[in-house]
Amino acid sequence: MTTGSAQLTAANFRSGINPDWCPGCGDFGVLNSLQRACAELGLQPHQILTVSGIGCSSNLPGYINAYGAHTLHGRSLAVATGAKLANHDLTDVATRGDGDGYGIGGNHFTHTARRNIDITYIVMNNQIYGLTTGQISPTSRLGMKTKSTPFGNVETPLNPLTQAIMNGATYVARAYSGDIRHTTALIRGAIEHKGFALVDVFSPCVTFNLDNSHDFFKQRVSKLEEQGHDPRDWKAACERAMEWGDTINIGLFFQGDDIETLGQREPVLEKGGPIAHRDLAVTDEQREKIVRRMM
Amino acid sequence: MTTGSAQLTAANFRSGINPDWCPGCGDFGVLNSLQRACAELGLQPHQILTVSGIGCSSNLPGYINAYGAHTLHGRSLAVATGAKLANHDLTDVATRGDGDGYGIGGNHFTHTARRNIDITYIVMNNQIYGLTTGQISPTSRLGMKTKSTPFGNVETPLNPLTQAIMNGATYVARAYSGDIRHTTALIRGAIEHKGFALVDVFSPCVTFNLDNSHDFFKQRVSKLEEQGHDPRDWKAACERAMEWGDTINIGLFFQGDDIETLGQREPVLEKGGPIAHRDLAVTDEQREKIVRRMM
Amino acid sequence: MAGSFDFALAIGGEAGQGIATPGNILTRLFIRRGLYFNAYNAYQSIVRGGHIFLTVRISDAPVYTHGDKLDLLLCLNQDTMDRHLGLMGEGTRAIFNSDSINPGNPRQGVELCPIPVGQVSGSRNRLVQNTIAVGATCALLQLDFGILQGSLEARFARQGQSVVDENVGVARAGYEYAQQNFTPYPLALPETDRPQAQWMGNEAIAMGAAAAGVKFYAAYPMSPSTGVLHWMAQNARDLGIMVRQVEDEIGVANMVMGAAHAGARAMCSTSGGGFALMTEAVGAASMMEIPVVMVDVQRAGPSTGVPTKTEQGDLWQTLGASQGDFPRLIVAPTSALDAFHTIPEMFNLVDHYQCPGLVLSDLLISEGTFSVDPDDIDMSPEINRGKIITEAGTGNGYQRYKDTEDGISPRAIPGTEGYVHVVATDEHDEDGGLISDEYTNPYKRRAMVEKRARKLNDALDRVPAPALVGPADADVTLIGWGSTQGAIKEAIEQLAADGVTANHLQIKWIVPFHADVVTGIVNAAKKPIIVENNYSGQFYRYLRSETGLTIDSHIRKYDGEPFMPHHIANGAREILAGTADVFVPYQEVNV
Amino acid sequence: MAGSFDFALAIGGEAGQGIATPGNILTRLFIRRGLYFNAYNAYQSIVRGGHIFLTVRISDAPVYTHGDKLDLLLCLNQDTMDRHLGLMGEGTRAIFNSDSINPGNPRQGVELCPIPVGQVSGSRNRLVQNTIAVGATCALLQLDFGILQGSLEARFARQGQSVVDENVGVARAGYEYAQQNFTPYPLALPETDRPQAQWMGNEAIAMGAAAAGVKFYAAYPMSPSTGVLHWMAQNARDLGIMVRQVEDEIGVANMVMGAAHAGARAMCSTSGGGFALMTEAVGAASMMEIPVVMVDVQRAGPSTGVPTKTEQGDLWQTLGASQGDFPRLIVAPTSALDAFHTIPEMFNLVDHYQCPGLVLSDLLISEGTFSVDPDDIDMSPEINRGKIITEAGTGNGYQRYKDTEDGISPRAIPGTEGYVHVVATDEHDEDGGLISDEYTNPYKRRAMVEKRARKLNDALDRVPAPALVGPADADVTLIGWGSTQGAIKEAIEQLAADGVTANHLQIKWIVPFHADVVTGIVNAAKKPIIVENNYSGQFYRYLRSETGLTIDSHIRKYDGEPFMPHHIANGAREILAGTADVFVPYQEVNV
Ligand SMILES: Cc1ncc(C[n+]2csc(CCOP(=O)(O)OP(=O)(O)O)c2C)c(N)n1
Ligand SMILES: Cc1ncc(C[n+]2csc(CCOP(=O)(O)OP(=O)(O)O)c2C)c(N)n1
Ligand code: SF4
Ligand code: SF4
Ligand SMILES: [Mg+2]
Ligand SMILES: [Mg+2]
Repeated sequence: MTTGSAQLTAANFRSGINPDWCPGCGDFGVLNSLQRACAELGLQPHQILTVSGIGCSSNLPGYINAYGAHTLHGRSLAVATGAKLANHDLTDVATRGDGDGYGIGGNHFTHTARRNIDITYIVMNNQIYGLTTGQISPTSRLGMKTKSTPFGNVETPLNPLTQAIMNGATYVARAYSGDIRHTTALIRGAIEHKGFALVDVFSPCVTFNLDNSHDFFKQRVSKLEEQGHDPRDWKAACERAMEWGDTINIGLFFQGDDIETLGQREPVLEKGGPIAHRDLAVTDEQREKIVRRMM
Repeated sequence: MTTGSAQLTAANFRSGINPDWCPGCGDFGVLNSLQRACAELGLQPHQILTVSGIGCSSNLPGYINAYGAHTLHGRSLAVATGAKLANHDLTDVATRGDGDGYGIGGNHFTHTARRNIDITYIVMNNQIYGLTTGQISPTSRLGMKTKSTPFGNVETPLNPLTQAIMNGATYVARAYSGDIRHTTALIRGAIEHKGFALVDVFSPCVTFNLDNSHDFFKQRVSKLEEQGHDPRDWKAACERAMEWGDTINIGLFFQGDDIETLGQREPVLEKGGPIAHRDLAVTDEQREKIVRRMM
Repeated sequence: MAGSFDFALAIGGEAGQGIATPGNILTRLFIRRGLYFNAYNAYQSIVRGGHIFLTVRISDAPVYTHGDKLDLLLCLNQDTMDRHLGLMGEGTRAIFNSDSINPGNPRQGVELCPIPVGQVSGSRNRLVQNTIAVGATCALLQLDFGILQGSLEARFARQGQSVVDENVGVARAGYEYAQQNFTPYPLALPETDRPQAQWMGNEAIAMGAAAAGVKFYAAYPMSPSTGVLHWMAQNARDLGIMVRQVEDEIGVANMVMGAAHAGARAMCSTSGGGFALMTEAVGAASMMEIPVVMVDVQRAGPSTGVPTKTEQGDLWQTLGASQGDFPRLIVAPTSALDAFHTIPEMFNLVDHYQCPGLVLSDLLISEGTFSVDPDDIDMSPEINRGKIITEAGTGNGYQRYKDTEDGISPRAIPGTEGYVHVVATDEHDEDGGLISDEYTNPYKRRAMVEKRARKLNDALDRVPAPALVGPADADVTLIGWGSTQGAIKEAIEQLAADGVTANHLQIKWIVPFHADVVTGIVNAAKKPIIVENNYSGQFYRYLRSETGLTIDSHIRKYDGEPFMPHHIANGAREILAGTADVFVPYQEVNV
Repeated sequence: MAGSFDFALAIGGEAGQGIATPGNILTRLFIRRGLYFNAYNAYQSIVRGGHIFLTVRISDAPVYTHGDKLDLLLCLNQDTMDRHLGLMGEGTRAIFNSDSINPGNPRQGVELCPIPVGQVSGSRNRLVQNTIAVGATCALLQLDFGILQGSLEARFARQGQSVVDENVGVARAGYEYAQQNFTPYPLALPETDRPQAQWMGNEAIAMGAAAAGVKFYAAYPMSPSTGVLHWMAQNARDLGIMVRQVEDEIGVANMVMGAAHAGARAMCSTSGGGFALMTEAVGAASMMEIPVVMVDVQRAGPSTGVPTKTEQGDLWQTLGASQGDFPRLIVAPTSALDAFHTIPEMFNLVDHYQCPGLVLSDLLISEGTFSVDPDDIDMSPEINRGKIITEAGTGNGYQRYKDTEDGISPRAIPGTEGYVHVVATDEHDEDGGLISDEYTNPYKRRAMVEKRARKLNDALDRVPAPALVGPADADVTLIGWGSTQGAIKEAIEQLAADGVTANHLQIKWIVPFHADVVTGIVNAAKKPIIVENNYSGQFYRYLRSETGLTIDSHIRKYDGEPFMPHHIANGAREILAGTADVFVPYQEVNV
């Protein structure tokens, strides 16, 4: 993944723009971790494409020195898939929020996971709709009071990790953005992993979700790496992902190896390089074959 | 669920219209089973609302003597949810195909399941897009040759059962439409169950899916009920749902009890009967309260 | 403006500085005094920082826009001072915290009102400047302090006596400092004998729905429509309304269709991008003949666009929503109060015609805050559910899609004994049976297309024709649609002061459209000018498609900000002078 | 029709009876002989049963429609006989299996050709009647049996000699039985020296895309557009095209946008309901300035409608796709061959203008089968990718959305060293930075709206103006758009035979629209009549919105079936006679 160019530092991955997130927003930690992971992997900015939807978190592509696409709410995985298939040399990172990714974008999540396409999927999960100033998200806890649920949420939150595992994602991790070193390692692992990699990051919204604050997580998160969890065991992974109480697990829950990616299975990518850069002309021979079948 | 009216037979649930499915289509068995289940439960036609999307299978509401809505491709769960919340006295059965339900309708599946709304969800899973004359569906096997994959499908199929379990469905079953008695029992159980109930039915498309034929299933299906499976054990349920080979399990994989339905959690439904039949007028007292807050 | 008092103040600062609170304290105080107001909040899609600029215009007569000029500027940060001071004119004041804000050079006649907040309040809390500013404002308006004190007590009562005391104390300090150091305005704040209420446009829409008997409301949050969801959620239990936040707008629209099919009056609201996702359901509702109301609160597009800015850019999206030809109704209310009344009207129409009704609001209406006369809040409008069957019967020969003379077929609600039937998005026969799947029959197909279309034959009789307001022989005729009503009205007053007579045609009903009435008015007009808050003249293009009228003069705006009355008056003057055909005003205030 | 030979045969039966095979054997045989044909298949959204009716019209000169009349009816079931025999006229023949079909009473001059299939073939297989019928058809057309034998050998070769022998034997039996028992047609099947090829419209579209250099194609199956996906999937490997069937149309459109952004020429196709789901992406592509081509193959709507029937009902859906104002191109090809040529043209335009291009096909074009001259299949059209940057550079001062004079900003492809940037659906500044989230700036906003709109300023120069065909002073001017081209052309020939002169204006480019040219032509016309295959006059309403023209005479059809030439000729006659303003022909054949 490295080129001949000079090794860059995390600072080289800062864009000129200052994030307009609220002071203390968890998303700063995610941005920081992603920048570090890119630097550690020896990537160059032009080799990376970040694709986001719409939301506070989805503003991330504007803040990292890399190609970026700030697309429609809920659609970043579809756009990222198209881009990755058109140019599989790109390091393709979809970055977005929980509403964007698990709410409106849920169907793309399911199907992108089962295709096991080589995309890193970072979801800044603050269990709230931040940009729209505080309504429940699909990961908001039961009973949570928000502007759209002033008397408490009555819908059971979904569990993105068990979903991802069952959908066929081959790298499923959870991080807490307050722990940048750990988050960096998980993101780095996700980018290195060949296949669809989810990193769900607790990234507290300090303005609209006072239930799931930095303090809340700091007191609870516990690293799977320190618990001897085997990420090859999907059942254990699901069990650990379901634990939610005084201890909330973070780390690499599941990793499936030796599962072909969509790119590897797709014969059109076998040779000829990225399709985006192939010669557009139809050869006489190709034309001949087509027309013959029509006669 | 019974009324004072006379007990009906399955034949009473036939509409005047002859199904235009291909002879041998698996959907006949599903229709038949649903009609029987309704009769066994002592339901009256007007108490039932079947809601479908678009597809061969989705033509079902036209063939059963019950209220029916043949809605948009992929949207039947959303329509069914609206109808159920507007009139929770209705027996609400969403009936559709695998493309409709797990492909384009996948996001509604995820979110309807986690809400645990009291809907019976019957998916006629023929692992193909029938009505559009044979393209892969999200449940088509790897390598399957169809009109859209003439060289073989390269996308891993999804597993609706493990998905449903992880999404929060509280009744998850699989049937084979060639076994009407068994299918009837599972559908009956689903209607009786309070909460979101999936019955995924292998319902062979005899015209476009020659891989997964009646013979294919007849040789392989094995009933969980005969294997001592405990449907309260979600891990075992997932394991049994993942088995796919010489033996393919059918039956009730998972049932979660004592989980409140959306209707039970939603205070607006606590009293006053179906909202569709409530008085529309705003009382002076209600108006007073609203206007006071504005001053 | 017929009032004797016309005063505008603005509060500027950044997101997170709590601008809403002083704004709210002041507007409450004004309406209790029986004053009218119109407030527009210019803000950004960012939760902290950026620039927020709340303009509140007050009068003792109804006010239709936030106006053209400011009398008082409350600067909560340096940025506000830098952006806006230069636009303040003779006789105005600017209040600011001199501890942290540097005034720069005001124009002649602007009185700077620096308050050393730290010293005056004895506090380092950065929010006290807001309360100080409120106190100072009241002093400048020669308002008795006791009135402000009463307001503060009411507002902070829930937070305990010490909070009340602190706020009253700080406000008093600001009040007294201003009395001692600054010149009060020459006109004191008047009072009328009718206390007003206040609402935001989105609340008016939600209340209109509640009044119409909506029992099912669903939404996916999207600015600037989310306020409807918030009101609904807040009031759901009291009013027995089922309110749902759904996974996406497709789910929203289809859920609403399901609820409507099951017999509830059902509504949803969104903005343009969400509406794009709902369009397939618009066609489905029309084909299945299910009455639903969908509100599109327009914001500046295209695509995600400028989520916190206004535009009238979705007209063609509603006209072109979904494939094929089918009946739909479209209305663009002209104010918050009009929106409140329009929702029940629309429900009666969609229940009558059994088709979808689309309501075009925009950020200007929906997120504006306005005074409203409590007597205008009629929560018991006429309700007419059309041909609906909910009583058990034999249903002998019942056909859901009976090909009746007026195209309207009695609608049995699922659950009703004796009327079992199927509704379908496929073409169907009178029974609801699918003709495309059973056999394909061009005669039945044609009959069903005509049946559905025929339903709207008499629709024009059921919606009021737009009327020309003002002298018939005016120099110019200003034609607007939807939310531009207030700005055009005031522009006409400004033109009159200038000796230019103008009359006014405001269009509200888009479908059905009173083409003949409009054609008559335009043909009689000396100089028709179309005013719209978009780039391409979406209304003009629609008007022309319905009437063939060619109109050469246009005033358009598409920079995200709404029209101020003088933009339109200037445009009319330039067009009359022959210096412009399409006039696009420059937005003077970098809000 | 300038040809000396004009013959139409139809094969009718039910789904599952294998009608496609005899149809295909015959059309292959015709094109090898250098004949032209045009085939329309009337079918239903049902996999077995129902009624399928394939009409094949053959000539030694190009044929533009499936025509008005039948010379030969091949009945594969009783239903076909019952539906169609009554419409057969003097000099025609009807072939049927007398073992199972009862002819009823034909009109005077119709020769019934009953074949006792069981006895003739010596087989009970229900499919042999198809082959017998093909043999009999060749006999009636006085075709040498050897030619049919050659065709059958080629077709069944892959299935082994015994299958070949069986088919040849059965066909011969039918051939000989017909020779002995029925009267051959007076005109023998002609032959030209240029063998033709054949394609369906969807294949023409797919091939146009391949020729344009499309390297990414995605779709979700939807009739009548699915044929494009099938062709693409079949040819993906040979041509190095990435073809994906996606989970839904939203995914399709966004994937295509992603691939286009990454530098590939990318396309998708769908029908109206799928397009409704794609509309949000249309606005996004325009805002991000990503070139994509989306094909909407129209079918009879609204909503699910009649999936296997045709209509020109989605024009306003494309005009109103997505919220806000933004540049988009819209074209409606007039035939399969035209569609083939249009796709590469559209790609050059969208690459040039960096915006979405929408192509309106319909079932008539897309699922029709047509002969095509192999020489017309130019797979090497000009390719112009516009201002695109793919070479590494320093990118000094590079701005993705530079506010250039023509509005077009050089587009660097992700992966290119030195040009790192962000594209956004939010409003943005020249750098792609989000103005709405950083600070809200009405001047930048206005500038960007104008920059994007300005791109299309010279678009009219890049698409041909529509031209009037026929005598300038004709009695009537028939104006059509898109797929009605062939039917109008033939209607004009029929009118001429009647002494009515008509000229023809066919519109292909919708946006940009040559309003001045069209206005000139319409104003000069004696009796302009607009012909469209929909209920509400979608094109007329658009024409009027662009030109203000009022046209009183219309021929419309919305029963699911396409126009036959005589429908239009009849309409013109009635309109000229003053007996109709809006003429809606009756579909005589209950297909
Ligand atoms: C189609 C559509 N619907 C709704 C919106 C409005 N919207 C913008 S961001 C957002 C949700 C933000 O929540 P999340 O994705 O969790 O991101 P966060 O702001 O919390 O980081 C919504 C609903 C939109 N832009 N587009
Ligand atoms: C928005 C939209 N996209 C596509 C279609 C076309 N379509 C109709 S049925 C169908 C799939 C049918 O497959 P499935 O749901 O598995 O049902 P089956 O016919 O196999 O029973 C599709 C893609 C449609 N009607 N609407
Ligand atoms: S609102 Fe919440 S998610 Fe958005 S920037 Fe602020 S803290 Fe972060
Ligand atoms: S095509 Fe397949 S799914 Fe459809 S009716 Fe025939 S057998 Fe059943
Ligand atoms: Mg969030
Ligand atoms: Mg299927």
